[in-house]
Amino acid sequence: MPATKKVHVTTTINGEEIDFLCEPRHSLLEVLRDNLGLTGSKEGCNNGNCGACTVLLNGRPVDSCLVLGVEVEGAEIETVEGIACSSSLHPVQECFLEGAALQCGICTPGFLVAAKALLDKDPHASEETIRFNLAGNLCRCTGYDKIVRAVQAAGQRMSADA
Amino acid sequence: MTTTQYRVIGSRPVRHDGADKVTGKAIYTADMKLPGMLSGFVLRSPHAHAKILSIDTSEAEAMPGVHAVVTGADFPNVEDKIADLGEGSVNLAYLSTNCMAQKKVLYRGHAVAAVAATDVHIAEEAAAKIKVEYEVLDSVTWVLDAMQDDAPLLHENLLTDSLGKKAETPSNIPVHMHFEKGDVAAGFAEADVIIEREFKTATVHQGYIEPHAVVADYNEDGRLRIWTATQGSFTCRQQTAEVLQIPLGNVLVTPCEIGGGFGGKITVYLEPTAALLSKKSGRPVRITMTRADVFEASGPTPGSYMRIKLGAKNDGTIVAGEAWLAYDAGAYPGGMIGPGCMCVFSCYDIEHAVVDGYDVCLNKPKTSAYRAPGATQVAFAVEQLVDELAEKLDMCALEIREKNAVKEGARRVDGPVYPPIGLEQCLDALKQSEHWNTPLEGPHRGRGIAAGFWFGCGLKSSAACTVNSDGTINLLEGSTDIGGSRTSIAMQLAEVLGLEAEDINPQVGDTDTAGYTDVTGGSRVTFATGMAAYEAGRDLQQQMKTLAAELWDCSAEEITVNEDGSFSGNGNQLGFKELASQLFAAGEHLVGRATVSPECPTNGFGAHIADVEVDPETGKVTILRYTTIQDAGKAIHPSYVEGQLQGGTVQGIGWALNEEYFFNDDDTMANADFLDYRVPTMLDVPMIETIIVETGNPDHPYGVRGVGETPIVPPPAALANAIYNATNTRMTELPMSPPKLWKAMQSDPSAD
Amino acid sequence: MAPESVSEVVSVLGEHGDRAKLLAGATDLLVQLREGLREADVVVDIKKIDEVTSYKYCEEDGLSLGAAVTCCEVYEHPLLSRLYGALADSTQIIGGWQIQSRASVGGNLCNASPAADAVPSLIALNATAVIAGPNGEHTLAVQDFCTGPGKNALESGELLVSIQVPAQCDNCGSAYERFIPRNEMDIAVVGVGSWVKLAEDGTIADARIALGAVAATPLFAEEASASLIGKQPSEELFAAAGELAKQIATPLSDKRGTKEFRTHLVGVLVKRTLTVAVERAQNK
Amino acid sequence: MATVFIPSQLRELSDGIPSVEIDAKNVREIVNQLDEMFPGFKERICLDGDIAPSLQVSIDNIMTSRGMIAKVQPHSEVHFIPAIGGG
Repeated sequence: MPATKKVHVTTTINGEEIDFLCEPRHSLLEVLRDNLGLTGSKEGCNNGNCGACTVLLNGRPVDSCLVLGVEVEGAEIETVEGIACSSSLHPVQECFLEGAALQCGICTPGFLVAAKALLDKDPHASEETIRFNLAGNLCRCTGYDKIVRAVQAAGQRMSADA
Repeated sequence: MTTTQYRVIGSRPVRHDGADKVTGKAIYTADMKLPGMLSGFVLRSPHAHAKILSIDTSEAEAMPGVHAVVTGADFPNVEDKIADLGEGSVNLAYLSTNCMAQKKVLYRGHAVAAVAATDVHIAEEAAAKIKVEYEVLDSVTWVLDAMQDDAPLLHENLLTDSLGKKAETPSNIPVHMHFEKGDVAAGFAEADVIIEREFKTATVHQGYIEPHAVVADYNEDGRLRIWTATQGSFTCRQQTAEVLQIPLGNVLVTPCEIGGGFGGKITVYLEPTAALLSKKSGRPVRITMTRADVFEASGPTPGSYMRIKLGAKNDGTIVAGEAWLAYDAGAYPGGMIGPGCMCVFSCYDIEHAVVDGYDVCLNKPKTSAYRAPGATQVAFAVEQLVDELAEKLDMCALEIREKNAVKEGARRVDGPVYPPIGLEQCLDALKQSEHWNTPLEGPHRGRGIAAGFWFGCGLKSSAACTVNSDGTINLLEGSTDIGGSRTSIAMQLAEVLGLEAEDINPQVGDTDTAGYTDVTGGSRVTFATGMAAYEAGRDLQQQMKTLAAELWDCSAEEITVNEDGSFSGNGNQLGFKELASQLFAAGEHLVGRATVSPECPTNGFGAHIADVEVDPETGKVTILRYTTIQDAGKAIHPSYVEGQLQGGTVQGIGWALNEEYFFNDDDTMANADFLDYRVPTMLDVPMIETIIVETGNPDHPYGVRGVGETPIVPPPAALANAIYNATNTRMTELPMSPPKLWKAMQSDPSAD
Repeated sequence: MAPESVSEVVSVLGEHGDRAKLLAGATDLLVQLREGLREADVVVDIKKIDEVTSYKYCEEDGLSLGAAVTCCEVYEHPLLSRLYGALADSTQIIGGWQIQSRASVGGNLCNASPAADAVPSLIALNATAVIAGPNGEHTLAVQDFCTGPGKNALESGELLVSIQVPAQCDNCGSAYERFIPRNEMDIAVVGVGSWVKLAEDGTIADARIALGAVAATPLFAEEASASLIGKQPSEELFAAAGELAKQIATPLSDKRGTKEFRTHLVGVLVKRTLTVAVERAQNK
Repeated sequence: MATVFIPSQLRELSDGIPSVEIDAKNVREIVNQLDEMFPGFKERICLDGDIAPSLQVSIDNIMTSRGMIAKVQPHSEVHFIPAIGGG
């Protein structure tokens, strides 16, 4: 896409109202990482096949590399940086750490965002449900075993805390 | 078997870098931002093989926002010099022209020019304006074709080397290897059953989720600073300095957090280019590869052709083996044929064996290591032949392996004799496992087993630990941490000092601050850098003994370091922290340090069990259950050992079932994305059960063996054996993807 | 730009012609723009237009599905997924969850990939495309909408507004299945959508079978569909329909499968989808 | 005496002999003696006066990177094998 004039966008990211200017061709992922310094969302493929850039857009998980920055006017966005509540980690983060569900950590932010979205909807998600819903997130280090277990453990912790 | 009780080793603390990695704070290379930083974009060859007739960069250079353009002409001329990279060596002329093509492009994706601009989109647009005139040449991507006399030659002056003897006419075969043990003809004459088969495996990629990335800042004073995703900062420094022909000391490499490597992030691809763009523009430059670049222009691991023959006596003894192996080197010499040859018969004690191996150049990206490089291909072949022998001899697949498994004293085909090793113990654990003892029932289902081996190397590592005034420790080491190694190293230091893992604050240093440390690869980090941390702890204890002697008014010899890390002498006893605090208060501050270079392979053996169900109508394989058994020597952090076993296994499963480089008719890659290069998703695999065998390695203070690589070796073979048991169809080609398995089932009259 | 009415879009399209591309979920378009497969000067976000982003269902007219309604919205809707089983099957497997949050059924259709997962289902369900353009609105059967790989019947200045899917009676059932090498995140090697309507005696009163990824466009398998009418459902009957369907398949060999394998899969999937469609019709 | 195995590709120099006993305290002495016994041996395995980087010396389970200066014990077993790394 050719460069054109920058567009002013107002949006809410992790509960905070944010303004930014971006070119129409810039993806939300580029805006988050380059304009806003939110580098927790990672670029693994830039075409929606790996899930490392997963963020929540109006509550739904999306690949932020396949969203244009200009599309999020008025939207609510949640990124990995917004998962922890002030000083304490979210159960899904705790369970990833306790369960050794990450190795290199590059896919972890995407998994955490998608897993949290799933558990918010269904804290008792079965192994099959977890595997189906998180199949859009690739991990090359762990073989997924410990990720599935960590998501299950986090679901239990969330329902116990609730 | 180690029986020592440890406090920290064997426990499962939360990793030290964990919080950063679950909150998005951890800084990977692509997250780096320096003031004034430009973005780079690399223009790559659209052809698999072509002469570069001319490059015109003028239009790109004139574009607003463009600050620098480089081509091969900007790279210094490096001779055919061999640089030793610690693990393996490299010809600098090849390394340099792989970073940036000079006269020819040898594969689609080969870099031909690069642009630095204020924005990556501008850099990309500018790159599109660079005019490169090519003369397209015939190309070749299948290893046997590339070996033909009339094959298109990649390197005009390449002469086959047969251990120091050069061939007279050029070819695409840089190396021929040959190993021989016993008398193979006599061995086969002795055999009652002989099986010979051909096997093929496709080119596969490590598939790390983080694309290669680098930030380079070439200062006006000639000092080059690099932040990068590398498995070895010192190796990266050396390669970069050599390619650019500048002194090592002028280069500082800071390893950022790294998003996977598996052997693919040892060779430099972008660093010299980014450095030259930075030098030309006077600004820091960041380059990240696209996913397509990663597939097309980094280093996948070899595809192969193998012809292997095994002979056994009626009692099941395998008496003779013969292997003829040809592995892709990719565009430049130096593939994985050496370890392929050395691993082909590594699990079995075969009296008479011969191996011939060929490294073969062809128009694919230069291959590089991938987890146990070269071993998975041969295991796919040999482990199936062992099953076939068992079937012919009416033996169980486990029984024939138990009978022939290598043990201490067995001689490898390349000569050396094994020290104490753990294959028998792994097979025993397999035999005792719940999985093996649970019958598999149902139609179209089958179970397969396979063994695997990887050497595991030692190499050089350094560690330094600074004691804080409260007795906690800052540990500085040089192993880039890809999978939690900071913690497994820190745990070994904590163990020796009588501290908790949390008392150690481990940090991966850069090349200016850390002592020389070889790559994070070869299954060596927990073993060798862990050993360095252990020795640094011992060094600290020695210093503390000397100082405590003054404090306690006795001689250092009178002071004992107890098993819990406390010090006692002359009626005094203090824990490590207490003594350290007192010493600090007394004006002493302590730094323990150690460098080690263990030279013994750690010999990692494993055995896997796979249960599959095959859809007879489509050839699709579903893995019902999978167990990975491996000798870890001693598991420092069991969760991360399990993680290595599970991760390696799933990569092996991907290699087995779906992963392959698919080439168009013009020899360009047709599937350079994660959509059609099919790594396993979460939905494609079951839980991976693990059994950690701990035989103890006499060459390590805690008995550690390297574990990272072996788990990728058995899966293709275990799955092939399982598929055979489910369908009666022998799969001799990887991947065993649905179209291939379906076709094989059609053409195999004995199939169900 | 993000216009707020269909007529506004039509005028933008009139102004920029082929250099304007419409964006709904962006999951195909952005990839194609990046890879240089499509080019655009203007990208028009149509998600601010009510007509395009909403859907309604009534028992008489069936489903009117705005072109930008996402996959998630379809399969998460209990009534829609019960009534339009094939469409629910399709929308649940287009990409992963992240893609389904954005990708729309209309986008899947307009992208006109021969392997599009939603299109065989729409053809099987006998859906119609509602198209707006400079000369007003008109309709076109979905089976005639795709004209070649990446090409559709939209004329310059036209856009797809919605898709009309006929009402489903209690004795109707439909299913979509594709074959892929993995279990998710793949493009169909072959995809088949089947729809059946059962008579009171359990015989098949009407049927529609559609095939994906075996020709330049998704295909309606007319002869195979007709062969089922008036017959009692059985494995043999379905297998025979599969054989007929194979006759119209003209697949290519590529990275996703060979011609031979794809042709074979048509038979397998016709049989499997008919089995599920009939089960669904029986159990409604 | 150390037992030194002749790589199979160099047995053309040793008349097929697979191994020899050599009295030596390091690899340099072994290589020099082998070169005397089998002229041309050194040229085949050395580069710029040291063991070629594509090779390493295995001495009793040690794969040494010390090349010519690596120590050899009286009953050591010595092999010249390809250098390997890992992933």
